[in-house]
Amino acid sequence: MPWSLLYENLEQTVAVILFGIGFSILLLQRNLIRKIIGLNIMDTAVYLFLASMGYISGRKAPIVVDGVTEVTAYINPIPAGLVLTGIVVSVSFTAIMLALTVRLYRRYHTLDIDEIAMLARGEDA
Amino acid sequence: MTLVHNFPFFSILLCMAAGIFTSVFKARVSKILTLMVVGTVLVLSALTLRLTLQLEDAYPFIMGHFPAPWGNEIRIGRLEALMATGFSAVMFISLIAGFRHAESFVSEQKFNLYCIMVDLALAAVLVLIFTNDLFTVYVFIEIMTIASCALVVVRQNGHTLVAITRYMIMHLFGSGLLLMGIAMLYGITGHLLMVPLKEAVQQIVETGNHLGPLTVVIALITAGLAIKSAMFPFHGWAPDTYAFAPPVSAAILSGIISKAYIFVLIKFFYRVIGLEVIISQQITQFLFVCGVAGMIIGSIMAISQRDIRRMIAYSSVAQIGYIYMGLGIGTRAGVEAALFQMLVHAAVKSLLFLSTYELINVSGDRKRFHYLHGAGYRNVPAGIVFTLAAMSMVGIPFTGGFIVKLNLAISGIAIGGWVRVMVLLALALSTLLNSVYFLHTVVSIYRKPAEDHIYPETPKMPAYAGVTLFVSMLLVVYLGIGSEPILRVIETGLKTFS
Amino acid sequence: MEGLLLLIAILLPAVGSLLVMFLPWVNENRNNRCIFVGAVMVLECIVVLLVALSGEQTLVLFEMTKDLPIALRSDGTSRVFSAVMALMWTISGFYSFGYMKHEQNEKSYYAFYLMTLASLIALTLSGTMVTMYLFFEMMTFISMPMVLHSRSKEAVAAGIKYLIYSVAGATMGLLGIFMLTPNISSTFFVAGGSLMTDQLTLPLAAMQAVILITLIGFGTKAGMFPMHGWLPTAHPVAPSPASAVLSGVITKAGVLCIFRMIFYVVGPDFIRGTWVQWTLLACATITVFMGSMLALREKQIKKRLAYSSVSQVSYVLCGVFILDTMALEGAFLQIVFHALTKDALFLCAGAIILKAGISRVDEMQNLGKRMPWTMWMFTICAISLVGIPPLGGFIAKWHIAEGALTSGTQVFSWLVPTVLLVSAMLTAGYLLPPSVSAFFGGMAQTESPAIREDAKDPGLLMLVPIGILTLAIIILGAFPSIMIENFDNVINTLLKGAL
Amino acid sequence: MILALAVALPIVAGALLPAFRFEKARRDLYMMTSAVLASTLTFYALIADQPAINIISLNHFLDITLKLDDLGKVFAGIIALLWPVSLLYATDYMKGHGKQTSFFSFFLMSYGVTLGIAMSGNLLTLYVFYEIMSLSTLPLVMHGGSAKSIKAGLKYLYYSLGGSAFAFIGLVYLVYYGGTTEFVPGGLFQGVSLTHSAQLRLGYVLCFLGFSVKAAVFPVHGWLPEAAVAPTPVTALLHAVAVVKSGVFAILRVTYFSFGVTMLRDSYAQYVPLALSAFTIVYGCTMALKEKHLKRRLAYSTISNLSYIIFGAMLLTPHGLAAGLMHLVFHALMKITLFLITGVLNERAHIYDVGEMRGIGRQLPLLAALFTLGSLAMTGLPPLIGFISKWYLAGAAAQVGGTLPILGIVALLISALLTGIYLMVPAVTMYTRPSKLAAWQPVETNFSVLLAGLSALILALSLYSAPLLNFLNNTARGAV
Repeated sequence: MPWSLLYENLEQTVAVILFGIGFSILLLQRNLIRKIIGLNIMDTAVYLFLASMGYISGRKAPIVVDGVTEVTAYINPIPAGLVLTGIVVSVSFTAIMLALTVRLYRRYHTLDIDEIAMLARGEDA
Repeated sequence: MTLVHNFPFFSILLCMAAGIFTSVFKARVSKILTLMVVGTVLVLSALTLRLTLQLEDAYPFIMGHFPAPWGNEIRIGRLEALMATGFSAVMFISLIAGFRHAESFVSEQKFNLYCIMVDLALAAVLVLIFTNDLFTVYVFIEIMTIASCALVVVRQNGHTLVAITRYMIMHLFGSGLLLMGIAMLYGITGHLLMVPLKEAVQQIVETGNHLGPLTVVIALITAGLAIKSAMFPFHGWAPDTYAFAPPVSAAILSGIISKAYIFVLIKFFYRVIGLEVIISQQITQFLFVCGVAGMIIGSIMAISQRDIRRMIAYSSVAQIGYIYMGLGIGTRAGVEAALFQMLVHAAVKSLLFLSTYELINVSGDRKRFHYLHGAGYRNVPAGIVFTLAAMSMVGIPFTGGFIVKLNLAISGIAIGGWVRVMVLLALALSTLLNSVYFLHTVVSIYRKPAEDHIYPETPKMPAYAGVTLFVSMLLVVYLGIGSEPILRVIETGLKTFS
Repeated sequence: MEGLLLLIAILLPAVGSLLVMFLPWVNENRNNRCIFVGAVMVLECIVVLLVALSGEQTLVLFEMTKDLPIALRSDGTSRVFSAVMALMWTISGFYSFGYMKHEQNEKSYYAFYLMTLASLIALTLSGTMVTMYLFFEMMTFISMPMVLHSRSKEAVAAGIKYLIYSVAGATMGLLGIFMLTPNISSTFFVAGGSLMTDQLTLPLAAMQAVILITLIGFGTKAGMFPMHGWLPTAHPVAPSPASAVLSGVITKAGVLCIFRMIFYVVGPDFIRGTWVQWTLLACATITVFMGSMLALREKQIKKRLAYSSVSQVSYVLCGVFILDTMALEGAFLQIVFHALTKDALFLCAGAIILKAGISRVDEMQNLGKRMPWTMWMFTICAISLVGIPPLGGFIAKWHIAEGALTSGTQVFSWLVPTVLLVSAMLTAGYLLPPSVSAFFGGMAQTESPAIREDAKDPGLLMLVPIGILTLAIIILGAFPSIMIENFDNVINTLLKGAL
Repeated sequence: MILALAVALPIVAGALLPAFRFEKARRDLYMMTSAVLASTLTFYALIADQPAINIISLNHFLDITLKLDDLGKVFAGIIALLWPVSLLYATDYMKGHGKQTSFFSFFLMSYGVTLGIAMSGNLLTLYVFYEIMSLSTLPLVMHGGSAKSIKAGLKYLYYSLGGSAFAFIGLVYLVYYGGTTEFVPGGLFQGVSLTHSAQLRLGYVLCFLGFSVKAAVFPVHGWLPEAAVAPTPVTALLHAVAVVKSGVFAILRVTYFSFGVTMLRDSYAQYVPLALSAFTIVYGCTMALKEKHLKRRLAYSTISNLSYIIFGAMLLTPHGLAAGLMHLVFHALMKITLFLITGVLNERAHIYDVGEMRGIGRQLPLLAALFTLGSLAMTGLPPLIGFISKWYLAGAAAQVGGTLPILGIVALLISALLTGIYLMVPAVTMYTRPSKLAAWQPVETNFSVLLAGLSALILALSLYSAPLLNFLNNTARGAV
């Protein structure tokens, strides 16, 4: 694969790198907050990827109505919609995760997921 | 277009609307409302099924004003209608028999919130069954994930919290993969609706352009859905989540929601990529191996459990393995068997979770096997239901499990070669292992309890719960005896599924 | 009805046995019982002699299945054997009346004594292999209680050993029956054999091996090496009259079965000159020699006699396996004389054990003075057994040796006579010293201290039977030709193919 | 209809038993009535041929069908004869045991299920009843409730279900290649030029191994001796006759009526079963010899004897099958008698080990005599029935010839010898002086009458078995 492909599709490249970073944080970090941050980075990477896919240079956003007569003048709204939805989803997920984290911290006074699992094992199921 | 044509759309709307309204109701009202909604969805789905059986082919239902490829539409065929009917039936049964257990975990004021989540989960399941659009798929998968998270986490318990954290992490990861896959697919085809997508994919395959990215797409989406449906070896989150969730939630999660993901996967295979492409990409072989491994290892793990709920949860991993093995066989017959197993397992697993909880209940809320001795006598209906469900798991004739095994075996034997050997051996071994842990449990609940175990008096199981359990037991038996028409629906439905 | 006599010969003692067991008149009073048993046995002798004197008769008892008849037939061989057995049995039976006074459980003893007789007679009269196998097994089971009679731990162990060996032997025999059945042309015994040698279902070598195993199996009852181990354990634990018949008569049942298999099923030609014959001869000669050696080392009287039986019965087998007219005559003679002699010897031993209270040969010094009659008869029998002319034993052995020398059985034609000779010396070595020490005191001048104070000759009830036997030895030894003629008739039919 | 009734009657009667809450006398009457009624129906069906009856269709190629052909008649006849007898025995035997209602409920149900196996018209039906039998007899094995019996029960269960999992593979092979599971004399594949015979043979061997679990063939026999902890009526009837012979019966069915002899003959699909059964014959006897516990000894003896039947059947000739069937019938009679006597000894004299049997001959002369008779018959003393079947087995094997059949004959003989030892030695010790006086309880006349009846039947068959043998021969000829 020629290197030129990488910088010609700069957004995609960055997205993939970001995804990798987020992914590794999610998997490797034991701290719950960091995991959540990793998750967010990962999501962001996906949105970047999507947005860059959906953008066609020279076209307009589909909300501009003035003087547009043809469908081809717009960029496709779907990727943008997907990104927007994704952001909403990610926000809500983050919220839930943080809420869970608060719960867990109140209960076990640590954020280390392995430690928590260990402590929980001692409890009655 | 008759009224019935609109029913799937109605039922989706009904669930979502009910979700919204329930937020202002009191616990009791919201409970009744939810039951009514689910019941109505069941009836509507059954009517839809009847309609689709009269129709030759599936019909699209356009939501909004734009036709494809811009607008959003759902597709209603026999298979979809069957799944919707089956899942809503299982949900209805689970709710009737198990709602009262959820009450013990959720405070009175917040119970309506629980009901919202149930409504949303059902809505998401229905949408995933009917949708024709990958975008919608993504959105509702997320909704389903959140809803099911909430269903589990109503139980305020260290174990549950830890389990749900794991669950969330794995599911978010899976969502990420899925979204990435959808994005890339859009990147190489420019579509998100399934019908044009398939044409585009066929073009890609024919021209050979972008074949590499297509493989990545398939891998990403398959992996994402596999994680979410707890396929071995991505099952790590599942046992704890199922085991420590309230019984209704466990029944819904394990019985219905995990199946919805798999149904999406089947849809993706058939309606987006095309089975031939999938097979040529050797994804099916990967699924097959994972399925077989899951059947065996899930069962072995289940044997080593001391907590009955974890045992049943691990058995879910094994049963999901059956489904993936069916998919992995890669023939239409294999997928048919897998689809049938989805229905059977949905029915049986929810029965198992519910009856187990009744048994635990009469054993002083203790879950270890040796405390469960004699539970079958303390709650006779639950004991009988559990026994029958266990038999279905083992695959005793006259239960659904037998037909599943039979169809899987026949579809495996038709392949020949090592697949045949693997399928037959895996089935035999899995039967043996299943009998080891399930029938061991059955024996346990009918054993004489130890002298020093004192079982506190517990309120009797209400009659309606017993009746419901019995009815669903009949359902399992029906799946074993009257499987022919159902399989026929699956077969014809799958034919029109591309 | 033809063959009714055969049935009577079997049913008479069988019914008698049941009556002994269950009829109150018989089993409550000792005298009544003795009279009854005696009467049954005498009657039985008469019936058997009638059978022996009348011509060949056949009786199909019933058919288990259409190709499995249970049938009786009185041919030459069975007439000889049945007559010998019935007579021996009766004589020992009379002796028991005296002897068993001192033992417990007389009732069951007599019942099984008669029952065993029934099974023996049935065995001799068997007309087919399966019938023979049936009565062979039955004889084992029915004679068990006689071995077990004292119910002591030792007796039980011996009984079980007896059982195991016998069943094992019978099983080996059964193998032959199984494998031979498809290959024979007649279910019934046919003199000269009915093996269809040209269309065997088995390879020749396998067939020969099967036959060898079969014969060794039946040889168990005859105490033939390598299945001889039970005999010295089982015979001595039984009451003396029982061990007399076990040793003198029942061992002949084994001989009979071997006889039947060789001459009536397989045919002597099939094994003549083959490795089967050599192996069998080797076994028999080894047994002859080994039995004598073991007897020499044994100090217990009854055990010594039992080992002697091992040796002596194999004389018969030597005679049979040589497959020659002369040797067969010898074998028949040996059957008769050994039965007489060994019977008498055991009965004497019983008398000694009972009256003098000793059971070892080295305690018999000067016993001759206390029990002259017993010891005299013991000595005569011993001489006959050793084979000193003109007594019966000599004639039998002479015939066997002569047959062997002229038979052309390679190395065995001189080995057999040699071993017989050596064995005769050994026999002299183990049987004569007791007599000598009994009459001449051996080393000691005084009576052995082990002899009971009141040792004396037993009563007439015991002496007369011994006397009859001794007399028979002397008379038959003097005039063997009466028997030889009869035997020749039988033998000629058996060997007609060869000669 | 008669067939369906005969199967359903005991099942329904058994299932309803707990609902009635009878007192003992009425319960016994109820059970005996239903059992005898079912037997009567079965006997009627034996005499007057009944049409096949289709109970239910699982799908277009799998039906649950009841049909009584000659082979089925053999098995159904034994079952219908022995079940009421054992039930009668059990009513007395279980006196003083706990949980009688559940025991008898399952005992009756098992009757119907076993009849179902005998009357199966196709492999699926057989498989269904076979599985149900595993489950319905499980509570009977575990009836004692002790940890030991639970363990034995679970072992039984795992073995059985594992076995049927493999039998299931055979079923699938049949469905796939044959299109149906119907039992057809001569098999489904006769007259068809087979391109799949290699696969089919594999399927057959797996199926054989599966069914051989219940038939207790060597590597998968382990459950049977353990299961001897069950109450004696169960051990006697189920583990000497019904359950184990169902395994054998199933093997006969798949061999002769599904896969067919032509395909199996002279291939590893014949040799493997032959070798296994020949080995089991010797192995079972050897283990029996080692075993001191009387019931376990008899259980090992059963293992050996079941393989006689399989050995005969796997010769794949009419003679072999006929001989196997004879042993099927005869062994059932002999073994049940021995077990039932043992049960009386266990219950009334608390004698469990072979070594404790001294002196029975005096205390219970009748039982001792019957035990001796049974032992003699088992040993194969002519003209008793044990000899007849062995005779024909050996004859059939000799007729086939070849290494394995001949080895089989040797195995038969070794087994006959060992049987002679492990059964005759106890029989002999019964007549010796007791070492200690056991605490005897009186033995009910019922027992004696029953056992004497069974023994009389053995004797009668020994003396006159021609019609039965003819029937079995015809059956065998029809099947090949």
